[in-house]
Amino acid sequence: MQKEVKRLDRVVIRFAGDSGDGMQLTGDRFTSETASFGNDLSTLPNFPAEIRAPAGTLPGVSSFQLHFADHDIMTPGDAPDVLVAMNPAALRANQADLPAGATVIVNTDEFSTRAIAKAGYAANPLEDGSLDQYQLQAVPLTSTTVRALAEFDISKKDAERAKNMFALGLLSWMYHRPTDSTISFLQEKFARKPEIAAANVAAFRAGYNYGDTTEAFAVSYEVKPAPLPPGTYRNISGNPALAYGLIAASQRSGLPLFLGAYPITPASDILHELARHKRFGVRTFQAEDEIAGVGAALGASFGGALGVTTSSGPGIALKAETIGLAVSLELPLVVCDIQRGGPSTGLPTKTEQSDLLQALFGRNGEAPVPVVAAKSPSDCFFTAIEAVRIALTYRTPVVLLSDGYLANGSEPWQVPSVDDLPDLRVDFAREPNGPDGEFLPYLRDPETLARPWAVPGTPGLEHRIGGIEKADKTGSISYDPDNHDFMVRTRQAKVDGIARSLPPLEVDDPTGDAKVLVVGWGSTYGPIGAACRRVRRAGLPVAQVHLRHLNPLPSDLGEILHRYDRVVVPEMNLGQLAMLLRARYLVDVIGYNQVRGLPFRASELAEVFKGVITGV
Amino acid sequence: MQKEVKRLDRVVIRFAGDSGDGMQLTGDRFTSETASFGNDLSTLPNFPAEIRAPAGTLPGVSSFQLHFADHDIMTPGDAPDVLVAMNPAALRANQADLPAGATVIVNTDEFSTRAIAKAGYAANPLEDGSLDQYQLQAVPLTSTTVRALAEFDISKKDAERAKNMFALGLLSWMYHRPTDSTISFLQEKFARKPEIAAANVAAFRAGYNYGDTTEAFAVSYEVKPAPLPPGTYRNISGNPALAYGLIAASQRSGLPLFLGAYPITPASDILHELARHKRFGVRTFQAEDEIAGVGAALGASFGGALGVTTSSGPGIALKAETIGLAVSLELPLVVCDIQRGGPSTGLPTKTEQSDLLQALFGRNGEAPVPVVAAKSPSDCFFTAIEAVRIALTYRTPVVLLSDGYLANGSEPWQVPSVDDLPDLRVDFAREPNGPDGEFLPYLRDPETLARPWAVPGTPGLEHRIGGIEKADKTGSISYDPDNHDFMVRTRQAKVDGIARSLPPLEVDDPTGDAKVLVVGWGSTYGPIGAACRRVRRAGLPVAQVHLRHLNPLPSDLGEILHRYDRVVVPEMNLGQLAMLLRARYLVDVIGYNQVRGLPFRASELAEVFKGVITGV
Amino acid sequence: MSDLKLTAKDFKTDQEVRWCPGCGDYAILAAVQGFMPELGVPRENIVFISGIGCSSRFPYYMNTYGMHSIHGRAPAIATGLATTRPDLSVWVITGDGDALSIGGNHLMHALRRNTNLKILLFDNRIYGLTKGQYSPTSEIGKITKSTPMGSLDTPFNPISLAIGAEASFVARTMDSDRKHLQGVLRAAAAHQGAALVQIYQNCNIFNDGAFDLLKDADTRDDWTIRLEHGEPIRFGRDGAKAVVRDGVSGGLSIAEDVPADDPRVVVHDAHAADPSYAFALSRLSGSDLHYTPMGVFRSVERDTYDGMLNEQLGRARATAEPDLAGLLAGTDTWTVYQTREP
Amino acid sequence: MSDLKLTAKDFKTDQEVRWCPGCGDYAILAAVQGFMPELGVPRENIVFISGIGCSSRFPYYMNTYGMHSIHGRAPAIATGLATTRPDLSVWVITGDGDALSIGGNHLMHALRRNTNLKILLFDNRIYGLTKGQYSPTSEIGKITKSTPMGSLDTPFNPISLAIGAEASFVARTMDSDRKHLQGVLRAAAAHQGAALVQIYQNCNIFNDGAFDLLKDADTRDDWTIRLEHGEPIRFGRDGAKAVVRDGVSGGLSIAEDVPADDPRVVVHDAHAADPSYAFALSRLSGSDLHYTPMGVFRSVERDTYDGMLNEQLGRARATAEPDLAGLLAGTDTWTVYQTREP
Ligand SMILES: Cc1ncc(C[n+]2csc(CCOP(=O)(O)OP(=O)(O)O)c2C)c(N)n1
Ligand SMILES: Cc1ncc(C[n+]2csc(CCOP(=O)(O)OP(=O)(O)O)c2C)c(N)n1
Ligand code: SF4
Ligand code: SF4
Ligand SMILES: [Mg+2]
Ligand SMILES: [Mg+2]
Repeated sequence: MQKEVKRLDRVVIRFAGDSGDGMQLTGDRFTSETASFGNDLSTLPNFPAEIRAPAGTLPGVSSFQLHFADHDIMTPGDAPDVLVAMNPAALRANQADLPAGATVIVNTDEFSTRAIAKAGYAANPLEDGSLDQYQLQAVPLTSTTVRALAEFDISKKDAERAKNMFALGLLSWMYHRPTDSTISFLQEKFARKPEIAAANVAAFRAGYNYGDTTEAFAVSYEVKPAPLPPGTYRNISGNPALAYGLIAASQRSGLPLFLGAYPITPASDILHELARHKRFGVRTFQAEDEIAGVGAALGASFGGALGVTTSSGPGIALKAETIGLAVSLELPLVVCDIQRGGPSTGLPTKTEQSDLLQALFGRNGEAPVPVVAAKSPSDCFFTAIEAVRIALTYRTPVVLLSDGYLANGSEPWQVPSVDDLPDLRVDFAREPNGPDGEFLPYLRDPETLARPWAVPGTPGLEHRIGGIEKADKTGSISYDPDNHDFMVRTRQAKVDGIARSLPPLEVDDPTGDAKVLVVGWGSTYGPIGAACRRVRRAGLPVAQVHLRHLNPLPSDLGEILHRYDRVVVPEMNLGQLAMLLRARYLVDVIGYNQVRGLPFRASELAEVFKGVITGV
Repeated sequence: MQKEVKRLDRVVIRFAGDSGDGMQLTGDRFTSETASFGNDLSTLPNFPAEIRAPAGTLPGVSSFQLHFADHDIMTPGDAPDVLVAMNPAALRANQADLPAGATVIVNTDEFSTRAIAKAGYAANPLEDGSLDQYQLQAVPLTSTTVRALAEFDISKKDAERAKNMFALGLLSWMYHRPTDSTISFLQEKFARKPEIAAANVAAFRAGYNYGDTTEAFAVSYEVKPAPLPPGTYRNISGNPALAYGLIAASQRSGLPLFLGAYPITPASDILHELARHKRFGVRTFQAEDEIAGVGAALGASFGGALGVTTSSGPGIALKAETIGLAVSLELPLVVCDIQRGGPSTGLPTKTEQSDLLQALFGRNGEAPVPVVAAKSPSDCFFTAIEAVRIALTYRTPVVLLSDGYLANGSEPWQVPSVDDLPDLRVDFAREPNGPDGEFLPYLRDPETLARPWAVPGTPGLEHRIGGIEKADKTGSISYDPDNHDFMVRTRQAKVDGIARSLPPLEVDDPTGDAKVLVVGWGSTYGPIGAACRRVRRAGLPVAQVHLRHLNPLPSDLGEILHRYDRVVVPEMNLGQLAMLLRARYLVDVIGYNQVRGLPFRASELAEVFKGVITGV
Repeated sequence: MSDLKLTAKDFKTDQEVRWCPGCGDYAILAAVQGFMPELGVPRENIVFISGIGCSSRFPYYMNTYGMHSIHGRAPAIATGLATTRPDLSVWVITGDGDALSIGGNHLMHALRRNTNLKILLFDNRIYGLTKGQYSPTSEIGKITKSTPMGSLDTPFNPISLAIGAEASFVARTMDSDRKHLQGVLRAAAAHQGAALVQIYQNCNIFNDGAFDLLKDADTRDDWTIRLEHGEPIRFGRDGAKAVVRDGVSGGLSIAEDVPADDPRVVVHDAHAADPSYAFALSRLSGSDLHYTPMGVFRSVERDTYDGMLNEQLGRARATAEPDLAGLLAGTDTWTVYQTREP
Repeated sequence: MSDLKLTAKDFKTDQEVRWCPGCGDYAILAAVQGFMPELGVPRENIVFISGIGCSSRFPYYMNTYGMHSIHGRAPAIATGLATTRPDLSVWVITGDGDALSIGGNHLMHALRRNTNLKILLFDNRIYGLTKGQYSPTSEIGKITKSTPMGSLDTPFNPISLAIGAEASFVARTMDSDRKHLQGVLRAAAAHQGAALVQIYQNCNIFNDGAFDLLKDADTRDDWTIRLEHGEPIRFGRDGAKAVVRDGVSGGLSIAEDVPADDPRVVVHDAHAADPSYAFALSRLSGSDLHYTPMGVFRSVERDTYDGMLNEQLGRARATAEPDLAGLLAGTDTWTVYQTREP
């Protein structure tokens, strides 16, 4: 029978199931099918801190949300149009986010009375009418999958495991996704177990055909490719993008990359990714703790390498003292903080922006450190390169802020050409620079105030540096009061001076008559941008500026802030950037804050902005 | 012959010599003679980070400055009226601070050509007229001392060592100091070596008589006691005062005091002092590092003790993660940061105020911590008690900020009566508090938002707490977005609410018509106060307010700031409080900053204030 | 010994256990809950303190006082508690990463100080909670997410390390061997001072089967050396293998087909004052588990840190009553009588 | 071996040395400066990295590259340097507090990893720079500023600790014995991998005479056991004392008046694969220094961390040239040709 095909401009799908159901994998596959099809997309993985919280429980639910469209989009979507729920818990945990009319595909095999109770339902939601407002698609995913794999000689467990591929197949049919990439992916993944590979491919195909043949699925949907600027694209999430940025910076600077890191969610994947690229001369060192990780990176920098350390909030706190040493030694060092929910262990797998002030002030003494932040998954690549540029040019530790949402979320990325990447080559000191032919390790470049980088192995430049206050120029230990005052101010001036190397800010104020400016930083870029679009579509003018540099702040920011009647600063914290802006520019900025471990919803922000605009 | 006696209202004396010359001891003795005589006084010890930097070198010079008067004074004095220089290096290192007309007493025995050259003098300063503007008293201190001790059967080395007591005797004569306390002190100190004791006493007496009999010393000076309010007084410096404050708080709360600490300058003496008072049930634990120190203190608090940790900037940085845990556990904990010059190892023996922002923001996530600061050596006592009050009442870690100047500087202190000290008793949880007879460890006191403190050993209240985000009331692990937002805001509200328990600020504005307000915190209290007096003496009105509470800021501060045309904030950092005030109150405060490792000079501040006032 | 009539059930909490199905931690939890009643200590006087890691979730599942602290710091936190509260039974739960990587220093110092702590080290030779990086006990050459070409560091032997750190009690046991595990817990609990118990634990997600050699019925007996104080160290299916001392080198080694009366067979002495013997025992097994001694390697009595500290407090108090007023006044006071002079 | 014609003077800096007059650090500095020319390494390829402490000021006085870092972290910092720069000779200078208290974990891990570092631990059994608190090597009961009633913690035996941490090279020497010190430095420098050298150092201000028993002419020979690989371990004024092995316990002990041909006398084997022997040697002396072995306890060859890592880099490179463009594109790309549709 010929089925109806509807055309849509955008769809939000959420896959939800047990931690053990492979929802993240399913989402990843659907994402790359969607990417290669040419839609614009944005994803939001969301999983518990436990590895496999017990099956069927609410805490065990893992989900993956994907937003794809025929036009460019900025967020993973506020609410799912389609929810795939592999069990009662998955349904219950996500139901609240469902708008009326949404499609709900449930795996009926898992709706046993026990499972329903375990999820905390009083009655069976499939029968008590509590889902009436949705389009319910009840599919016995498990049993159908097992039946489909009858002739394969694999365990029942393995057959059942393949149900996520069945679901993937079904949705691939519903949305006309290309299937080849998934099939070859499965063959590769299970290369060592051909039978399993074949079974998963079969399950995937079975799901596809199930949609094609079952009455219940009367309609399929088409979402045309998005008209992105021409070029070669790939899908990428923040952590690999950051890792690639570091490798690229290493290649463009000609310095070997050394990563000193201790595993921590959500930063570990950067270590994992870099460990796979030794061919690029990348050395990864899994240290005994975060202090050793940053210490080793600093030692590598002393030796002329590009020293990098990666962690998340709690680990960054531990690195504080060593970052202070780097400030005093004035050596290049890149410290990546993939922020997560705090305080303390907090919410390890959730996102947050609450380490900004720690990055700026989390050290003893006056220890200024430049801070940059990435605004989207792919932007992690360019932000890493910018962090390296600053570290190498100014001989300073730099903090790069990303977060759990950027780390795991993904988006299409127009692959840059290597030649367009900045030239980051540095000049090591080779000759004595002192008036009497001696070497002065703290004689500064008049423009950047950077000190010479003289690496061991350079004859005639033997010198000693340390964390005790140093005399100007010579770097010898000095307790002189005026010298200390001078050195403290000079280190500050060096960091402040970085602002001179920054491009003018891009203020997005299409109509030019906006009275309200929204200022953001980091991963709120997507939701803020999407919200501004909504506001403008509603006929209200609003301006947006997004900061990549948090320290120093761009020179033109003050003037821009004063141009507007109201400044709104949405942050996933209690108002950290807002505080900095108020202190620096004495502007009465309005903070809009949420600390929910999740990205902002564009719709919600739009309402907030409208409120402020109409309030002016 | 009858010698002339001049009356003075105030004198500033500086003892300077090698690290090995016992200048700190000499200064301490002169101080307690002066204290017991009843003058008001203020002292400033100043020594290198090395234990005994090589004799005769500039880096090796150690000095002790004492300011005493017949009226109440607030600082150790800007410039010495009298310098005692035990060798050429001591003279050279301190000469710059000497006003014309000052008296300079030098130990001529140490002015060998070698010593003079070692100090970096081209020619002998005693002969080349470079000291003409001073009243030079050339005394062969060493040889005279040795001769005076001829009949003692002690080594030449020991005899020479006594020269500092000779000098002390001489100055005791010059300023009519009572001598008994020093004599009994020496007898005690060398109790095990009676010969040495006798020799030192003899040297001390010899110095005294030397002044009395030598032509060269024609005049002696009298500085009458200061009319302090009636009461019992003692001299005290900041570290012991802080230690006593903690012991007093332990006694008044009935909780055993546990100190977990790792030695670090200038905080170590608190550990040393507390270790001597086990009789008060004080447990001191010298940990393997700062992290273990604060961890053990937190563990002790969990068990119902008063957990305290003490350190300085670099150590506080290491404690950051654990302080964050304490924020999440909501247990009482007192963290004392005796600030020193930074960043990194910085200037270990010098003073600075540059850890304020670290105290406020040096942790991952939104981790608010109350911060209090002491304003004078004796105020460390009361600040410690206030820190404990906040920690116990609100079940929160509290950071207490002192600094190297307060730690080692001293002043007379009217000993408080124990009964006047606040009652700090706490109620441990004894009963389940839940609706169904269960115990809810995060069910809060509606007034303070403090959670119950249920200590192990209490039947029926067994519970688990941890650093992962907790569900409201139950404290069970929760990844719920709204709960997290609620808990983050609640922890913040708890700390903000402390402001309600604070007394109104005391604004010192005698004439009531000041247009300029000076706001300070910590050890700048003395210099700022002295400077304000000078300004007022010069006929210019100025107001002063000094903050003990840096977080939360007192509720009435904003209104006070807005009352004045200009607000000046002098800090021994690059403007940390200034930033907080600007951000919070949008007041364009003027920061006056010095980072020299030394307290402000009152005269200098006075000029700054005058400039602002006349500029209004 | 207990007249509290507590049962394992009394030590279960309402929290649902969030380990992966099949995780060795479940068996350890059950064994510990089963053992607790024997302690004869009321629940309110028992405290479990852990760091971070899958294993460190343990305290949430014990119906006692508990703290799930931060990564690697549990021994330090527990030291502060045990020192101020000698009346409590304080247990530390930690993992191979928590205890030996980030927390190595605290562990070492806790052992040398001999504070009264029972430290249970869940050794699965992997970082579980962070999804499978190699740990300080992972065998060299291990392929993990962070070591795609194989790990390079020689692993620690936690028993050797502890003995080198002056530990007074060191033992090893197995998650799945409940009887043996509880026997070791019994010995640890009876020990006055710091006790380190290494528990081999299977992480069936990231390092499955790591200890199968010592679990599978057909290899177990040949590779496991069970240590019983005072007993000759014989093992193997038919007890034909034994630990013998090489007369020349003095080192310990394994001998096959050892006659019943062979004098070379070592008689296990857990109380030997010289730790060299226990150290030598610990070297019988490498990370390949070939010949793995199980049981109490070393158990010697030594004054505890908390005991000695509290004794010092008592002595200080005995010399004189605390006098706060006297402390504040000190010895060098003066009195001001008159107020402002004319 | 050196054809660089360097002398001790070449390794002196213009910085005036700021240790207390009489400090043992002076002797060590002189000995190291005297030894350096032997290394045969140009000054620019030598790096000294220290933590914080009196001892840690050392790098300022060596005319090489140097870093005076932060407390306890030198081994970690040096690991990063040595791993990226195998061409350098990297030396770590540390103290008993720096290395064993705050820095204990980094030291242990550096030793097990066997990165090519030479670690000189200046052990004065006290915290010098902070003016005299007890340290992890201070004898129990020590009265210091922080322990007025005596310290309570059992001290570490750094040699035992290092061996328990899988160290491949462990030695002990004395500040004042220049010849012996330089001999040990020679052995450490020749060793491929991490070398820990404990140097007894006198702090004449806060712990004066701590090692006099091993220095004074009239006690020295009776209490010092000099270890020479391959030599029977005999000592004492007349060489009548010896280290013997107890046939029964297998432990090592001291025997007096040992006949020349006594078979029980142990022949020192620094290269023994089993560390049990070196560990047993380390237990001959307690903190009372009674019978203190001096020299190289253990020296065994093992792959170094830096060597293996750089070998992995080489292998990775051998399989294929680095291709940045290829890395960025990855395997899953698509191309957009047309621009905006109508
Ligand atoms: C300061 C800090 N660093 C890193 C982490 C991340 N982290 C959590 S658990 C863990 C290691 C877990 O391994 P293990 O101790 O062996 O416990 P297991 O999960 O295997 O039981 C790490 C690295 C953290 N939570 N905190
Ligand atoms: C993070 C930190 N904690 C504490 C200190 C203070 N501190 C400096 S050196 C030192 C110990 C010195 O003892 P040791 O390592 O034995 O060196 P020594 O002075 O005896 O040579 C301490 C505690 C510091 N500088 N930094
Ligand atoms: S990851 Fe491993 S250790 Fe952690 S719960 Fe799962 S099975 Fe257990
Ligand atoms: S304090 Fe001791 S270790 Fe430090 S320099 Fe002086 S003598 Fe040497
Ligand atoms: Mg583990
Ligand atoms: Mg020392």
